Amino acid sequence: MLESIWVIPAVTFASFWLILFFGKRLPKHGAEIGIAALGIAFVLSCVAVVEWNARPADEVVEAGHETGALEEGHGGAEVDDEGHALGEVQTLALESAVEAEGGEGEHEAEPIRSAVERNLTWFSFGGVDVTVGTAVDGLTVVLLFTVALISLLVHVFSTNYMHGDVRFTYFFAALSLFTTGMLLLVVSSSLLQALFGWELMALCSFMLIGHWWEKKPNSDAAMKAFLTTRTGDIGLLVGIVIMFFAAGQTFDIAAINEAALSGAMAETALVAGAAALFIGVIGKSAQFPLHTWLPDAMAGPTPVSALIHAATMVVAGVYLVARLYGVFWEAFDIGAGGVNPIALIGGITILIAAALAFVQTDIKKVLAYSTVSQLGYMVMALGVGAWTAAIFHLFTHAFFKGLLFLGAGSVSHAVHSFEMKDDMGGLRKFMPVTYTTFMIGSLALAGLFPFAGFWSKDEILLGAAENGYRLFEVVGIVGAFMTAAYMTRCVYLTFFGRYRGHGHPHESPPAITVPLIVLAVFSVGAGFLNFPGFERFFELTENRVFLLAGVEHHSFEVFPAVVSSAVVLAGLAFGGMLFFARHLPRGVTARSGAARAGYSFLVNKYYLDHLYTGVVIGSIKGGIARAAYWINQKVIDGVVNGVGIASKRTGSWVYRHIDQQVVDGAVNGAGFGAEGFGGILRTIQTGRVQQYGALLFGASAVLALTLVIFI
Amino acid sequence: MDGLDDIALTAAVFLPLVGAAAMMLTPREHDTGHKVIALLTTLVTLAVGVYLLVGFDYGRADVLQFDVNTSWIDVINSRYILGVDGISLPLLLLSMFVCVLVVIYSWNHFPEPHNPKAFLILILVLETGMNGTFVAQDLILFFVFFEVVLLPMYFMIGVWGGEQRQYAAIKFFLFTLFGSALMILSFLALFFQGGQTFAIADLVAVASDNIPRSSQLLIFGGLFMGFAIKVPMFPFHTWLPDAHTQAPTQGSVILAAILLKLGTYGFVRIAIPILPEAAMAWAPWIGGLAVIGIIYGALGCLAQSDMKRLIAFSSVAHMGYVMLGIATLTEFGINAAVFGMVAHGLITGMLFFVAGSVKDRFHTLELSRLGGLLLQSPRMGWILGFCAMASLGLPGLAGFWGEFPAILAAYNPAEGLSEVLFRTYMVVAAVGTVFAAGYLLWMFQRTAFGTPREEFAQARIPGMHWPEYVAWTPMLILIVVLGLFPGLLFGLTTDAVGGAVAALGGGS
Amino acid sequence: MPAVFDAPGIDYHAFAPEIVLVTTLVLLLFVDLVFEERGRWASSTVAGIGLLAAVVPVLTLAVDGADRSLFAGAYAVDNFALVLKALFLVAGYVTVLISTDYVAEGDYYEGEYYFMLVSSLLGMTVMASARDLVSIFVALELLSIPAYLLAGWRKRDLRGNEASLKYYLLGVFASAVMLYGMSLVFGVSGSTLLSDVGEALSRGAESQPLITVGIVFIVVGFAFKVSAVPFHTWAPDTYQGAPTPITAFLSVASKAAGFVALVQLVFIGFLGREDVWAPMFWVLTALTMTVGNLIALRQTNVVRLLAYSSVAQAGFMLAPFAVAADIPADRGGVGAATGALVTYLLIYAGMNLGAFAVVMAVARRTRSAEIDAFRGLFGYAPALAVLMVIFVFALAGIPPLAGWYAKLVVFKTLLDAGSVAAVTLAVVAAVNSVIALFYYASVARAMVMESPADAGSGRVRVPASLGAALGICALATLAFGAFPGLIAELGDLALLGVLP
Amino acid sequence: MLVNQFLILGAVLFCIGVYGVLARRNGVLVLMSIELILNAVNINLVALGSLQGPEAAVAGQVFTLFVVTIAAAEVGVGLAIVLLIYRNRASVDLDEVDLMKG
Repeated sequence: MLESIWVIPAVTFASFWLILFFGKRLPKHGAEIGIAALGIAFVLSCVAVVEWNARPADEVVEAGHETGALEEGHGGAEVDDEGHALGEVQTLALESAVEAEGGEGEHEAEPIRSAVERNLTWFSFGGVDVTVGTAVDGLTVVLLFTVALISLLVHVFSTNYMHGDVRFTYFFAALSLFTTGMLLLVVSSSLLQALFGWELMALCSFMLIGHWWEKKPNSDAAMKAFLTTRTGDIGLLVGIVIMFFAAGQTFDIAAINEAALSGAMAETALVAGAAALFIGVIGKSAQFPLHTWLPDAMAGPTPVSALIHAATMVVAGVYLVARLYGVFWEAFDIGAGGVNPIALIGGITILIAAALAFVQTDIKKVLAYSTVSQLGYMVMALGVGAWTAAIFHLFTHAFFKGLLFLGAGSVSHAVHSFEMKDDMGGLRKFMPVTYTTFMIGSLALAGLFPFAGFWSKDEILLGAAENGYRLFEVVGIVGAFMTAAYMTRCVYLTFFGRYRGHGHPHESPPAITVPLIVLAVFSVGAGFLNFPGFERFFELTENRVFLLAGVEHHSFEVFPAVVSSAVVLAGLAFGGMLFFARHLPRGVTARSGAARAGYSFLVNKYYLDHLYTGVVIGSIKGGIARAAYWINQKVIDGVVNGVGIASKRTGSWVYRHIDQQVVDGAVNGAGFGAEGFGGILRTIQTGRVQQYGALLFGASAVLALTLVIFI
Repeated sequence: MDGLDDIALTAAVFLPLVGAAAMMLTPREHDTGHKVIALLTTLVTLAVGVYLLVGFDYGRADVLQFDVNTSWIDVINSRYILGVDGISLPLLLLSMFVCVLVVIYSWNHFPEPHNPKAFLILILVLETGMNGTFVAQDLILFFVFFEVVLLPMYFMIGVWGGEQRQYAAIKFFLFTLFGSALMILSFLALFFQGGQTFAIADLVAVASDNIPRSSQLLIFGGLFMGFAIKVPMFPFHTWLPDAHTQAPTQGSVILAAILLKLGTYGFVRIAIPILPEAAMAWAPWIGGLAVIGIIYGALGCLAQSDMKRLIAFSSVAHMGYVMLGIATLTEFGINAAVFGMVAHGLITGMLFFVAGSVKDRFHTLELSRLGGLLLQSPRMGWILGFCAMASLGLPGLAGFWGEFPAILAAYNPAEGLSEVLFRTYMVVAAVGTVFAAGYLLWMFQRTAFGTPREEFAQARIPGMHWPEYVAWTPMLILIVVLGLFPGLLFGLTTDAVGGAVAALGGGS
Repeated sequence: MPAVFDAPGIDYHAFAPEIVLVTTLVLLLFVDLVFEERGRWASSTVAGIGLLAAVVPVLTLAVDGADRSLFAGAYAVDNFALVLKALFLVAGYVTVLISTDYVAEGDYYEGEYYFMLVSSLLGMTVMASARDLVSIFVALELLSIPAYLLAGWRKRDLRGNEASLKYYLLGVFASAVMLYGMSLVFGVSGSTLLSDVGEALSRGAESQPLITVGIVFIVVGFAFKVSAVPFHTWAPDTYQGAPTPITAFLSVASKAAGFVALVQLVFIGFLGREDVWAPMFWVLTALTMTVGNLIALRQTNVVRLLAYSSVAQAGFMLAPFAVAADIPADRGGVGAATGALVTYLLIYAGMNLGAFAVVMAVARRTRSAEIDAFRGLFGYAPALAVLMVIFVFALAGIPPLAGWYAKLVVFKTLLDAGSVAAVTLAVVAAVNSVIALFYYASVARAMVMESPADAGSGRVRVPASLGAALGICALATLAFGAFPGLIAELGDLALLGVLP
Repeated sequence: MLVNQFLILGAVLFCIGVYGVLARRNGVLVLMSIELILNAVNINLVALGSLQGPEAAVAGQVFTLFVVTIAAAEVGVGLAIVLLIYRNRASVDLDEVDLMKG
């Protein structure tokens, strides 16, 4: 399976065409094809995971930069089969080698599984063979699993959610293609090929966000998404080009990582390339300041949002950084600690996005900003060298964010709106399943023990702390606090209080609830994959690159975990206080434990309450967040849109004044000039024969004279 | 099959004329008769092209094949030399291919004043000119074919065009003629300084050694004018939007798909191999104009209110990428350029086809009046979207391979060219891709998305007719196929380009 | 000392073409005399046959190939002479063809018409062989005087009179000036034989002013004939006023005769003195092309437009003279220039006659030569329109129509010389060829892209002879365009024979 | 020495003739002025011819004869044309003959 991993994207791609051509004629209008395809893809990915898990560690990598000694060890490992035994042998051999070099004592060689590569020449051009192929390692299989699962559930969900839509069939085709894009990106062994998946997703996001294109706002949102990410792609293109040459004319990702780590790349090229690539990441993963397209992307159908946010599109950026970690590690010297662009961007994103999530009234917008903020976590994690943590968070986040979006979908399915303030409230009575699952998702997102989010977030904070990024640890903690708070608000507005909408909301049918339940299970369980002592996830994803780079993996520690949990609880309490406590007279306390906690907290420390409400709330809820939002909409978004408008204006100006008048004018002018001159010359032709004669003789006389004089 | 090989190219070039002659003898009334003759002629010509494709020895793509070499004008030692190599073959086929489709499309799309006879005859004459240009291996012969296309296109625009047709037609004519006047001067200068021969191969061999650098620069300047106007490069582009906008659909398609390529082909086939030194000296300027063209064309697009004019300006931008690739003087760059030519031919050709059909249905191309095409003619709408995506260089479609490799090549141009400068060009070009996305999607949104304007809300818009299906499907398929398997084309060009670049003393 | 008179031996074969022409003249007189009115049809036929008959000896002489020289070199029959004679005769024949119906339908004297035409042609054929100041002068007058009369053939038409008068006065004035120049040159060299003149002039450093003035005046005399700016002023008016066939005749044959004379005078007589004529021709060339083209831009009458276009074309034909001296001998020297000129003349004859033929055909219906009269021609007479398109774009020099090759050889000559002056001239010529396109295209535009001025447009009836003329011209234009080799050979052959 | 005087005479005649051609309005007088130019030519031919020795002298005189003869023919034609003009517009004023211009 690992060798022929290409089958997985192939399946979904096939389903795209099948749906496109035959979908309409089928009883379920093509949905069945999509689901079947994704089902197959999911099963295959599971197989892949299992196989990878079963794969013996056949390669020995000595952590740290000196790769000289390990090369022959590595070479030896290839021929031999029985990985573990060999691993130890190598270890011994290497320790001696290490001692010989001295100094690098603290790293020890580790046996790991080598990636399964399969390449064939795509085309050769300018004397370079461009290969196309697949490379499978832990990272790949994890993502395959996640993407396939989420996408499958989204498909199932959509069968009901999109039922009766004008372009139902077409919607499923697009979903399949979207998934294909992500899968292709994940399995690619070469950057060029990855670019295909990358842009394929851009295309599909355009199609899906603009799914209801009859309304201009939707198509605007679609264009905004496409253009913003495309802007990032400037960086990506340039970055790929630079990498191509810096790594000796190859697009192969492994080769590029090697080149970067072995110091074969020129420093400038490396930094420039990495920076350029990271711009691409900023665009795709909606990092500050190119994040503004993501909330607008909510114009698309909810399942699409779920897919985009949970499993595809936005995580592509994070994946790219993880994939090319060698490059970024070297370029930004991540090992050194302190501050670096990636961590910085990530950090900023966490905070601004979280702040923005406070003031949204559209439930999807809240989730959208929370996604941005969570992506911030992942990017920051990569920035602080917590590679495993980043991937782990990507993994867990996929489940609970998918869950939350589908939950939101389920809610809107019931109330036909996304407005929490106007059309929701008190829904937990009407839709228990949705309510429960949504709660689980929220808590997971907030990172409360023992939900999945807790483990991954904790690992990130830990990594930041251990690798000398204290600042970002703090950022992370603050972020955690805010997350907890705004999620509480969201949950409250949706499910508590009295129902403010119209009609009678009802629980959604199984097609919708089942996916919710599945995801809920994962949101609870996924975290235990890195349970202290039993770190399957780490072992699974451990790969050559970050070992070479000497990335540290830090396993669970109690104290930070307690701290962060405390912060989260504080956040929840704070949120509860804001939203539940206010309804004290109507006796919320009776209904909600969380509220009771918050309430008692309030009663006991009333003056604090005054302080909070007056200052903290006022500032956060009222001031800072709104300010942030204002800045976001007016300044950053304004810039993004402004660029569009500006360039359009420039266009028309240049066209009207330069092109039509100067450039073209010159040409036409010459024409008229010639004619005018002709007109003047015509006056020679007076029609008087003797003037002709005079001209004749005069001319000859002049000619004769000049020549006589000058010769 | 030696005999056949010898006449193959001659047939490829002159069969259309035979068809045209046949049509001249057919009385004007027999519309279908004319259509059939034209179609058969183009098909037979294409068959010859296929024969060439099959018989072509891909191992030796860098040498001329099917070559013919007989005396023509002994007095000036200009000979009738034809031949195809990896660079000309794809373009030759493109030209044959597009002509067939154009004839098919014409089946029920004759612009006013109808007169299929004259219209189709012009197309056939055009085909002769275009095919000839791509296979001519003698400067004078090249020049003749290069010019043969002018008259038919002049009349096609001037007779079957839009309101401004006469202005557009004469503008096109004068611009190109100006360029070719200087071009022929350069050809003659090459003749005298390059050893009294017009044969391109011989000139490639001797010219660069015999000709002093100073006059090389001048001669290249002349060639540059000739080709750059045809491409067209900024600032010689102003004939293009008028010509495209005013020309009938078929005219625009041929213009975009093939005529523009004559210029770029001229650079690759003649200017650079014969005068490598001068090319080196000129390359920075060419590259500069190319990237200016990319941005400038994009800005021009954003300013347009007319769909067709927008597409026309997009050609300026896209040819900018082609020229940038050429300007790098590297194998990467020139391969990219050739691919770019073909890709742009297919994609922009398609865009013009669609624009034409839209005009047929709505009798306007004003973006402000269009909208909701997806509702009224979904298939056409999606095809338009597809072409827009292809045109903005979406990976997996042909356009990408004209764009990305050009950017790639600009990162390290041939030795002797300033890396800093070209890397700047690279970034600008990369920015251009966003602009491209911008105007194309904007155009697509305006025309296809939303709901129809009230003036057309009730109008019954006919779906696509069979000629449209027949004419478009092959192009669409080719766009995808080339996008997924660029090797098909790169495999042809890469050796030939290698040969051409070798003249530069090794590029990349 | 008394010179002993010994009768020169006459080579009748060499004279055959002229003899045939003279016979034709006599026949014409006879025909006109014998069957007055009934002979209307006859005279044109006689003239036509006579001209074709005169081609035969030209061919035999060509086959024979030897250069012949009579009267101590005053009269030479070499390839140059033969090619040109052939050109004159064929051009004359085409003129007869296009005249036939035109003259027959107007109530003009026919016998005299053809008589004049043929005698003018006789003058031209003589001119082709004249290598002596006197014979050149005689030939010039012989071809001019009938032309003056032909120009005013439409006696009652004021424009006709005016055309004739202007042509006559200026022509005579110009030839008077030329004669004065000849007298000076003769004075310096003491011989009328061009070859002697050549030696004498290249020797005679003293009396430089006389030589200069002499050369200038002589060149002016013929610059007038070829309507080079600023001696072109008569051409438009005369062309417009004269009967269209005569206009065609003047613009092709008579112009060619002028160039023939120039070739002989400049390349034999003044060979040593390029310091005088090279700059002069440079100026004339540049002026002629540019002014001709620019004024042509503003014309609304097709005949007048063609008149100016022929002025501009003359500029191209003058170009070889401007640079002939710079062409290295190993590349043919002045021979190359001659070749280019002859090639141009041959091609130009075909396309220009054709253009005028179409004008006549159209005028038969519209009774006008204004451009507006041509509007929508493609609508009701597609064949004529296509032919006109072919001719005008051939004149513009668009491949694959013959004109391109004519332009090419001129460019080639210019770059062959390679001097700065030459290259500059080449660029000027290039720009001019673009300007020229504009007005040529305007004719095509009117015919093809615009709708007829008057709605009811019946077909145009093209009489047989006119059709034949059109056919010949079109064939030549297309064939020479596709296979310029044919014409190029001739042009290349047409070198001045070695002189005793 | 002697020759120069003939030359000058010729030149003078030539100039007078040219003046006449350009200045006189009457067609007939213009024709006569042209005759003057031709006579200037004749004088030159004869004088310069004799200067260059007997051969040239003969040649010059022969040339002169040709000029004289042809001049006669020219004038004949010229008068015919002027007459024609007179018939049609009852005037021989050349300035009135300007239907065609530009």
